[in-house]
Amino acid sequence: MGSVTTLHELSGLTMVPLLAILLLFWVALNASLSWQVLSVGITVSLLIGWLFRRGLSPLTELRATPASYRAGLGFVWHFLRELVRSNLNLARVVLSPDLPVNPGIVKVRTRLQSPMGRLLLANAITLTPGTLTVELQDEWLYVHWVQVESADIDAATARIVAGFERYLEVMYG
Amino acid sequence: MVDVPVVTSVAAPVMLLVSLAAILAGVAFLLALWRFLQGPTAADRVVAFDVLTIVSITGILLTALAEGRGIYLDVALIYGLLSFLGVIVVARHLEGGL
Amino acid sequence: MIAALLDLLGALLLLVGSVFMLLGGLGLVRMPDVFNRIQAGTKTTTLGTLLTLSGVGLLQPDWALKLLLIGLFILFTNPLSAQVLARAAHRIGLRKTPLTRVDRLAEDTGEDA
Amino acid sequence: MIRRALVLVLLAVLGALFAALWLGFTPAEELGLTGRYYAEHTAPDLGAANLVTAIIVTYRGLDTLGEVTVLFLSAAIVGLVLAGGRPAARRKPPVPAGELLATGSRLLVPLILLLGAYVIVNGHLTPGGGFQGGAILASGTLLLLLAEPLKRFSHGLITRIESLSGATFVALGLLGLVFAGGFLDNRLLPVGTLGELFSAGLMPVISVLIGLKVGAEFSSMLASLSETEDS
Amino acid sequence: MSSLGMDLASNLTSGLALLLGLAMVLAALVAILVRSTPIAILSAGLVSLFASVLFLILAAPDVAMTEAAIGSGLTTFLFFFVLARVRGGESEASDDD
Amino acid sequence: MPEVAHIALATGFALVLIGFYGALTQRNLLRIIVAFTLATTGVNVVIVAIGHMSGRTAPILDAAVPAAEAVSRVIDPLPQALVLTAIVIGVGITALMLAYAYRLFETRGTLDIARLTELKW
Repeated sequence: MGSVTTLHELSGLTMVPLLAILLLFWVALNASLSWQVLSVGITVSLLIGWLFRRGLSPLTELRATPASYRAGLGFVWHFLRELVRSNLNLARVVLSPDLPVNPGIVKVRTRLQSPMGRLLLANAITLTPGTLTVELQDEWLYVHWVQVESADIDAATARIVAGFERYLEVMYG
Repeated sequence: MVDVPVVTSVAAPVMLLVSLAAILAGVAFLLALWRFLQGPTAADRVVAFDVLTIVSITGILLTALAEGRGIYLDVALIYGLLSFLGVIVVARHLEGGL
Repeated sequence: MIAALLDLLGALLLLVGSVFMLLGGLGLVRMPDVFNRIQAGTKTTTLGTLLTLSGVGLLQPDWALKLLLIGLFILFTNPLSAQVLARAAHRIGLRKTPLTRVDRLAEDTGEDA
Repeated sequence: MIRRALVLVLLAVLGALFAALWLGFTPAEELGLTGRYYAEHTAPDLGAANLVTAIIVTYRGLDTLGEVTVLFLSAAIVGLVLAGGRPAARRKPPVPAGELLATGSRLLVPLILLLGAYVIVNGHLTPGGGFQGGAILASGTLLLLLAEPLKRFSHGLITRIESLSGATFVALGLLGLVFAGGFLDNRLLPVGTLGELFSAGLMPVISVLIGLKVGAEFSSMLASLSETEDS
Repeated sequence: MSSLGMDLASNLTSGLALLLGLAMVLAALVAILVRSTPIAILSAGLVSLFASVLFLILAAPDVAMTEAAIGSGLTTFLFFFVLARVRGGESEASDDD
Repeated sequence: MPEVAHIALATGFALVLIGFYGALTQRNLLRIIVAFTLATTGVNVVIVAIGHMSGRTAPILDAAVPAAEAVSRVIDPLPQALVLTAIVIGVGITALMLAYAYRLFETRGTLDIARLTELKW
């Protein structure tokens, strides 16, 4: 499948998080823990995990340290708060008669390397106040901003990315 | 009507609130539909398409609630996981990726 | 008593979710260009659906697991489709509102090409 | 323009017919003969909770076999029609997908397949079954195609899955003819208790076979359409 | 369950069906009348997505599931694939204003 | 409020009419196929709507509908099974039509039926 297969990928250990997630989803879907459900679930998870050796799950590159789990919880909490804030913000914009928008596409930098971490970052940015990820290339994120506060790279990075990157860096390194 | 209709487990004042929510969601649906009919560009219609599919999930949930059948949620599950495919197909077509 | 209160809370959550969706629809109609419309559409429908899901979960606690899964799916798919659409819209050079102050992406791809 | 006028006249006639049907329509209040039979006998005899799946898989299993064959034929014809062509005028190579879509597809395709498996396996209990699940599996293939348009699919795997499940389907049907009540009788395996995953006899097995076959057929349709590029 | 709640529940499904029917007819009209082909295909996809919710309201979850799984991506994709390959032969802009 | 079945039936008939109109008046082959799928959807909606009974629920037995009450509580499953297979076959047919349209375009360079004149009578 992958053209470049590292030794680590071959060792089969990378599959474990994916299998765990698949099994978890299976149990949640069936809402049952009987041996029948579990046996079919294990079979299906193994089959899918074998077919998609490059498959990802939020656990795949997660560091297994207590600090990382704490950061994960912090990320979820921060994200939910930002989501509500972004909606209230948007409600204010939409409901005000003169539509106070001041849009633009700014460029920000991310230090994250892991694909999963970058995906989570981009998704989180899309759902937070006034920002929408347009393109992700190497270390650059292009973000559409409804109310541009600063077109400067470092200032915008501090404003948009830093809040989430703090957690994601601990989680995915 | 011959038979006992399906019984929901929800009390009347709650159902009133639910109906109000349904009306609001319906207005949201109509607004998005207006954007879909209006255009002006293809991308605008795709945005409206996205919003319409997600508001439809609320419609499915309300139907499940009104009929009191949990099995209807499976359809919402499929909607949640697959409805973005349509948007991605059109977006990839627009940027010439097909 | 507790159950009735939970039901009421659930219905209220449902109502708040619908209000957010309504705001999203309004934003979809009022916003000046595609990117702003994507912003309005994605954020509000995501939160609105999440609230609706939790409201239904309070009304019917048996369904909670499946509702949770629907919420997770939406959290992953919705921003993804918004991003892909925004990228496509930018690539084909859709007209942006004259209010736009800066477009670093156009500057950068212009240099590359 | 005479053609358009003809079309309008035709549509007006059709519309009048539909209007008459609509005005005269009253929903039925009681189940018909066959419907009553299915409602009464499905759960005790076959042990299936979903009557629609029971009809598709057991009562009308032979129809389903025929239908899957039709689908196979149309997939094969699509492949044939598209394979024989001379190379089309060179287009620009497709724009590659962004990094986020690639990562997102790596995350979502396993989940889509898992959902498909759930829908297939639980066909006799909740809404779903082979056809729905097969379409969901094919949607996973579709997402892969969208994320990596230049990737080559292994037609061998798809064809093998397709033919293997088809052959097993027919074999199970014949076994039912020998050991149970008739072709595709699902009581080859114990009926079990209503509502458990392993119940309804052969029904989940046949659902899995239909699901794999339909998924493979749709996938091969998609793949042969997408590979017309440089054939 | 009181009769008021029952009434509201049945009104709710009827209202939903009415809304969906209206939306389906409008989207179908767009599919037929609009000049640009991609929009027509998109509208047809919208019709089939709404049809799936309508099937659910008609108490046919199996059909709704099939329609949702097939209408959401597969059909749209088939159309767009062919459209992308024949685009050179037609002089149609991808947006319509 | 009108019955759900009546609304759905009207919608289905309208879709069939719109689909026919499009299939008969369009000139682009792709657009004709689009109109065709619309009509197919309409027919499916009509069949399911005819099978609907007010006050009854989906033909799936679970805690809400025990097996003993099935006869008085569920809808006729047969139309649903028919429509289900019709939808799946419909996709196969659409794919087939599209493949032929594509080949036609390859050999003739156009999808405009006014310019495909061999079969004209």
